[in-house]
Amino acid sequence: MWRYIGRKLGIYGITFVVAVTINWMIPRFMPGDPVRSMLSRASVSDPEALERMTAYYNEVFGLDTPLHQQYFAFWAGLFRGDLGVSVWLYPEPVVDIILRHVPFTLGLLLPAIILSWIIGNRLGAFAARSKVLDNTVLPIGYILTATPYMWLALLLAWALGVVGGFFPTAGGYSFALTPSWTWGFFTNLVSHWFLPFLSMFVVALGGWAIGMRNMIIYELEADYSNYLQALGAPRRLIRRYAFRNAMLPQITGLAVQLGTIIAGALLTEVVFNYPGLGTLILNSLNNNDFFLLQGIFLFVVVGVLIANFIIDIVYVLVDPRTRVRMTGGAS
Amino acid sequence: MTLRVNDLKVHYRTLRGDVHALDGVDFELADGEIMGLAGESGCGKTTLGKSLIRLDGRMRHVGGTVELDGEELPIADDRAMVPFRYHRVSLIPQYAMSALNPTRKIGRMIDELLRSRGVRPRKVADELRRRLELVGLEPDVLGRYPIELSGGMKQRVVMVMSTLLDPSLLIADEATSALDVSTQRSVVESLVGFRDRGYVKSMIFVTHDISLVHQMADTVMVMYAGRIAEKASTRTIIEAPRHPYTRMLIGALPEVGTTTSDTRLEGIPGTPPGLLDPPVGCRFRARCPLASEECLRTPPLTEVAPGHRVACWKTGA
Amino acid sequence: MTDVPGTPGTADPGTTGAGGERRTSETLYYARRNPKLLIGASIVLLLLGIGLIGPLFIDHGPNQYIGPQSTPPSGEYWLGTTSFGQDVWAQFVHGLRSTFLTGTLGGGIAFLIGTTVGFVAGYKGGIVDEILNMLTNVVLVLPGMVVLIVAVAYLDVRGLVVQALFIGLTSWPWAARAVRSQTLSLASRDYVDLARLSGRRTWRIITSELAPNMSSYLVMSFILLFGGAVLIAAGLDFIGLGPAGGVSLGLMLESAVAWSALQLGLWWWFIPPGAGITLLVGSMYILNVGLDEVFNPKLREL
Amino acid sequence: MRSLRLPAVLTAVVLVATACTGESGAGGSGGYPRNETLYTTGTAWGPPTNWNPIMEGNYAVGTVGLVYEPLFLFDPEENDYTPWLAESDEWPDENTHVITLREGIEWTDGEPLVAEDVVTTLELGHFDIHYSNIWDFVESAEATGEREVTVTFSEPRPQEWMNWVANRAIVPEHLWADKDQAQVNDDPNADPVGTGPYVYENHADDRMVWRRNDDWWGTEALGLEMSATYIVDIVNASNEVTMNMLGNHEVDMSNNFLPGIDQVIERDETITSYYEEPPYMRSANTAWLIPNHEHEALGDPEFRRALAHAIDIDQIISGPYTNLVEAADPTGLLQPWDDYIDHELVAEEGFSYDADEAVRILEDAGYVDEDGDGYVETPDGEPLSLELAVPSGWTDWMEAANIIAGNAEEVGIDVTPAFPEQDLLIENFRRAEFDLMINNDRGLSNTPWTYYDFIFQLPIRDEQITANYARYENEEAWELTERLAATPTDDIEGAAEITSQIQEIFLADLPVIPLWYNGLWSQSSNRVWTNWPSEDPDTPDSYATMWNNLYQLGAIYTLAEIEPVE
Amino acid sequence: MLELSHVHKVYRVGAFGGGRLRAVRDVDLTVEPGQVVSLIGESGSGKSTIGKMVLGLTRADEGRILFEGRDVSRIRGFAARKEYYRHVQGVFQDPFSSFNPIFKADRVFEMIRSSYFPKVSDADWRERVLDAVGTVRLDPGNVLDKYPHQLSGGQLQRLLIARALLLDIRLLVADEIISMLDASTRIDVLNLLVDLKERGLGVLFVTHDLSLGNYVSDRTVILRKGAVAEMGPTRRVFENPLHPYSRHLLSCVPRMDRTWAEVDAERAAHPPPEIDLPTVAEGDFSAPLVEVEEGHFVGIDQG
Repeated sequence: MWRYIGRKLGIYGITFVVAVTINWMIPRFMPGDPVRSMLSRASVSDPEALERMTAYYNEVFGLDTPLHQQYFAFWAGLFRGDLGVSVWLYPEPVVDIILRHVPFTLGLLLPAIILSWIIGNRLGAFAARSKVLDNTVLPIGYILTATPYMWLALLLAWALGVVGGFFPTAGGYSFALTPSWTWGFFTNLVSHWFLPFLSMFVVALGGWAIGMRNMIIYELEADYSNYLQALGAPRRLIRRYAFRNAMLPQITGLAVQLGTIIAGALLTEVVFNYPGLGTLILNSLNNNDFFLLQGIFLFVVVGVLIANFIIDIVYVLVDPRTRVRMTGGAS
Repeated sequence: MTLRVNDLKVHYRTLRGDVHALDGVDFELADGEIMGLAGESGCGKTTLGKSLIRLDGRMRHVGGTVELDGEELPIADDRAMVPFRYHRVSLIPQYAMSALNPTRKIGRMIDELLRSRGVRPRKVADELRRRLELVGLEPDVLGRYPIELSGGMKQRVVMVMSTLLDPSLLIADEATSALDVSTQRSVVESLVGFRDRGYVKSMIFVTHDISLVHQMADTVMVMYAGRIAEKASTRTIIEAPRHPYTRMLIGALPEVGTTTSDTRLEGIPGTPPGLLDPPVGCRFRARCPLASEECLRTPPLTEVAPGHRVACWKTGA
Repeated sequence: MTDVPGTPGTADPGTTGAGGERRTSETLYYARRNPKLLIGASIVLLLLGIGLIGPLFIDHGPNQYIGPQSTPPSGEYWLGTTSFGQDVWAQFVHGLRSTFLTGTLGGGIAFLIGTTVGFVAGYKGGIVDEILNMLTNVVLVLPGMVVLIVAVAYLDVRGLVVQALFIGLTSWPWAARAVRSQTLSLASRDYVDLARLSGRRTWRIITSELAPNMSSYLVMSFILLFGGAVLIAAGLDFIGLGPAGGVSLGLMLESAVAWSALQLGLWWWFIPPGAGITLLVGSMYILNVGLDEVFNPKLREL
Repeated sequence: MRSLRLPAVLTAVVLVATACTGESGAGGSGGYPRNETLYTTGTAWGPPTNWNPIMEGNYAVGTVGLVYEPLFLFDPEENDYTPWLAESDEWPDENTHVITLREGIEWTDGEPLVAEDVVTTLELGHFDIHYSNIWDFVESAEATGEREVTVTFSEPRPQEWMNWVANRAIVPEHLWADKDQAQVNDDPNADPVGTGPYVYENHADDRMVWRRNDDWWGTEALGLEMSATYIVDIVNASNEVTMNMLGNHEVDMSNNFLPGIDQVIERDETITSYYEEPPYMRSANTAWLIPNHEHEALGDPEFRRALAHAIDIDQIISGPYTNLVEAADPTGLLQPWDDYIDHELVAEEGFSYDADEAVRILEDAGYVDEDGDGYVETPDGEPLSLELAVPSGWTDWMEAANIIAGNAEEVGIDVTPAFPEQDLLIENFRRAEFDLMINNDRGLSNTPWTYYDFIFQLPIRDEQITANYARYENEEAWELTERLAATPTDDIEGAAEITSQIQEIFLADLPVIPLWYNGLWSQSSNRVWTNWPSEDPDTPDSYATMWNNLYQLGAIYTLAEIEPVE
Repeated sequence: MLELSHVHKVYRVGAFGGGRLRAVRDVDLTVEPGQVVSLIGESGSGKSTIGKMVLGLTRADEGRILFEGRDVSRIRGFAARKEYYRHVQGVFQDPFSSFNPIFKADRVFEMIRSSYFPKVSDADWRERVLDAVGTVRLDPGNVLDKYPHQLSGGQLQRLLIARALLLDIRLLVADEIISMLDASTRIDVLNLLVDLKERGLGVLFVTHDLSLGNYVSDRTVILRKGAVAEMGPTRRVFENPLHPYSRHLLSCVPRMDRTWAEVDAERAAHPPPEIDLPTVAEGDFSAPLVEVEEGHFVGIDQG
């Protein structure tokens, strides 16, 4: 068990190192002089800001020192929690800005992922019950997964927001409110959250439903299903077993799909101007704030790694097979 | 008489037409009888086993009847068969190693199965433990997952599980083929023990290994190309087989002790006919050294001696 | 479980040992009768045809102002015009073409990397496998879109090929995983050992023994990668990281949104690009299910 | 069905939550009352981070105008200065300006506004800040009375000086006098103390909220009462989000360029703009086509004239702009400066779209297509191909660039549109690394001098940071521009004489080519607030655009003139 | 000809290679030309691993495998390996898995040709193939130009033997080659091995079936948990099993001539003599053999 966790942590550690390295490499190995183009693109008018940024750059880039030293300097900055200062929102530190936006993205992502996963799985299992259901749920599921996140988001914003007027179409909460622990603020938050959530949820839902449908068909053909059928066990019991067993690969699927869903969240946020990381990415792009951009990148990577790790642990807890294999059981 | 099978015909649907997997099978199984069912691959022995408990999606009941304890089994009607399954007819599948739900503890799976079949698990709990001990398993296997057991242990769990409701008929389909020799022996002996203790009334033991049949079966039925070739008591089959196929089959078996330096055994030339469009007459004709004109007609399954039935024109010879 | 003689498909020796001519004809038999495959394939082919041939029948560039502004679909402008008077149909047709190109290129690159890594890892095993597997896991965990955004943001020139290249470089891992596990199971087949005993080199064993046996699987992987690449590209285009001055369905969507097509009710401007992507990718997925059912008897049962 | 129970429950929860929220969203629950709150957008391009009026370009829009106020406003319609913090002013001689402050003005911390405040504000210019250059011609500033400031000049530049007076906000001496350079330049001034009609209430990444200062001096002194208790200025989102919010009346006024808004204005009675029909908007600045005079052909006035004739500006206006903007006058001056335009001269020397004329000019000047590739070569026979750069992502300009390239192609000039990142473009044009570009860096102000300074400024440096990006060298024009700067602000006739001479040079040489007037984008919803400025004589005439520096041009009046809907 | 000495093979097992499984433990054995050696064991005895190691498909972790004096596990490089396969070939358990299902069965001949005899003319090659097919007693008309699924398991296995015969083969590793065949055909394939032996080939016959091993082989090696339990001339091993494991195995084999009960009774009546088995210390992975009678060895007791 510990060995397994250790090994997983090792892989994630390496991934983190790779991510940081990519982050470090991109500005260095892209054509052009990064410092000059970054600073000039940032159109920093304030000489003080320019100086601070140049100082920071010189420290993290240290382009006159040997590459390996530059690399370690980059890490050193990272461990101090120093991701630089935002160019766009000068003089705020990048970390502060990101932390302010993270709750919105998480608030969108977590429910969308978890609910779409649970409901998608149930839907998929439901679809596998009959040919008619299968032939309706399946194509719909495929169309849904094939829908570009932003397009669905646009259509929903248009239909339910602009035309229908049921939901607000932009922002994280009403412009009339200040965050507070009141019911009014909460419902307002929910009403702003709902459309972006819905569009992510719907697209992700299709994928899970399809995955579950395919898994469960394999499980229903498995030997234990046949055996139980031969012993006259009711469909219900067999289906329950198959569902549970088909859930397990879906947990791994969750880890694999994470990247795609995050991409979807970013696009969806942009459409709804939702104040999460996606909008922040777009803003940092538009303002050529590369510190911010790279900071967000690292944050997302760390988030994904943590999520993966949680999924791994959950998987171990849920699947007796891996658990047994890890505690070194018989056979 | 536990089981009476009359002219049973079961076809397999395939793209190119129906495969006549069982083409008129007639036999009876006495109370307490263990019948070995032997033959080459594709002879229909597994199909016969499945037909008696659950036809799979591609199988179609074409004709004939099956009676169990004097009651007709509605084998073509999947739903109507349900009450018979497990309670009256049970199965040890050839895939016993993977027959257990990998994510359920064994005890729980058994409980859930029992409950779904209308049996209160508590009522049979003691019996379950007793039988597990009988096959050499600690009762604590019930608290374990299948992956924690070895192949032989899983096999025995399935054996106990399948027979827990004392069925009249147990079908053991290649139940020991995947096991090592030593495990195979103890499993087979346990099966015989189950019959002796009355846990199962009668048993059909499907196998390709005639020497194994010899160790445990009371009678042997040899099938060839969807039909019965010969059925007799085990001793008769081993010592005085009448059908040329049976004879050649037994003759091709090397024994511990036979070596090439002593004798060179011979196989049976040729391959079994396809059953999509089976040949007329005796189906063994093409490979039979004794074949003649007469064999162009289908030989009936005739009783040449009490309890010894053969389908061959040449039995007299 | 199948190492017992006389067990599988007992009644019909013909269906055991799949292979050769009959398998091909059987596959065709099911293929011709699989509605998912047929519908999926015909939509994909139709779209491909439009993308390939369509532009030849349009004598103006997709971004040219050729007609009246903001007109709904008509006989002359099949999908209407944008608010500048560009022919939406012309944009759609050219966009489809470049969407296919992105998909093929991006999916193709990912496919090449993924299958190579998968084959080598699965076949070679040992330390090679460990390393490649770790590499795969690392890239798999990295959120591709975000990597792409960061990388593309630094690019001075944003072309379709570069975009496809980057997409390819980030989206291969799951394909590598899938191919690896397939290879692992195939590599234990005796004919692979036999090929080695026949003095075959590794790459020839991979290309002529392993790959042909999982061709259906490879085709399906490619389709999924294609779809993925199209969706990612559309996303990048949408947030303004698309190829500069190009035409693609994603860029169409971006410009429709930027020019308030939704608010102004110019549905003929924002529906076609989104629907085109959805239809293309969706029908590819459905085609994939069809293929799966054709190649995989277990799924046919239902 | 059991398996679908969960989704059903969740749907119900959301529906209930939504129902509670209701459509207004804001209702009750401690939010800003809708009918007392003005929602605006279109000014801020990023989260508010700073309220330091000295940090030009960084402070939250409204910091100057709503919180900090200038001495005078400039009224472009009347071409006149309106006393604001000042009560009156006087020019005893051309080198002395005496300004008297109003009585009874208080800073929001209760301190009175005094002459020292103005002096301190001016003296901050000794630090390295954006108006340090006034000390080039200001000699001294002294408090000659409690509310009297006397400024003396080393060199009279009244137009430039009044630009400062009518733009720069006064900061309180008692809080700012002790600040050092770093504090002045770097302090976000999170608790701004001003004199203005609004005070800081609150902010978040996507909004800036101002609250009315009920003790504002102007209520009494000017009879102006600010209508909205709160102003929520929403940080710019994308066009379609803004459009949606406007359509839903979630914002009352948008100062964005919204493509297709003309259709909305036509269709939706509750959405209005200044004009009822094209161009709907007033003009804010001129978009110029700027050629790089260091380029061989572009340095040739004839070639530029040909280019000017080749551009079919109507195509741009009716295309990407859907008639939301107007074609620029050949002089490029905005409508409020009509007095400074020599219309006779324009009628004679001005240019307009005429492709044939363009071809003729080209031919006469020796630009012909000898090699038959469809494009003209230089008189030396060198192939000629130009790149027209506009910032990436500025979609309207990108489309315009495409059109211009197409127009140029029709007369045989090879122009390729290019879309570099904005900052890259800036970096490049400062160093003369471009062929053609579109630029609108200068806008409406109190004097056309700002425009001519932009066009003719000399000398040419290695980097042209703020003016004369074209690198046009004409001593005579620059000298005239400097004379314009020295003309007293009330001598309009004298100024017009100078501008007429400038325009003669301009139209002959066309150092830059005026294209169209960018709109002073403003579209308002009449659902909650009404009486928005429009051409209708019954409505106010002030600007309904809250961009930086527009408060000082009178936009502040709009906030007092709008009325809540009953 | 083939000599294994102190060969070990350890696999990593478990979810992350945490455990160690000693699949082959200190195995010594030899195969001489014209000799069939049976390698008998239950599942997990390491018998197939030994076969694979001899064929160079798996590398031995310790010990040497000498073929005609050269160490197989030290063969490096593609050319050397190819040369090795000219003399040593294998046939595997599952005939259907040995043929690539999408190609015709005689492709296995073509592969030999393209690798080893690229210069041989078509006619000459056909001659050789027909010859080899004849040797394995197949009718060329029935088996050539067919897909694998069109042939029976017995035919396929014989084709594979024919394939090996095309080379200058000296040692054949027959890994469970008949366990998937029907009783009616397996004996014919088995007889072929005897034919090969008579041609002077060495055959390493891997099987789990004692009666089959007994039938064809000259020497028998009984493996248990990777180590040799008993080894000697076939007749001696079967008539006078010395290792308790061999005795147990033999008592469990289903026989036609007597039932298990009879076997047990017989054993009870004539208990075999106790043999002193070699022992090793805990943690010592060697597996010494003791020669009880000439050429007849017993190995360690593993419980």
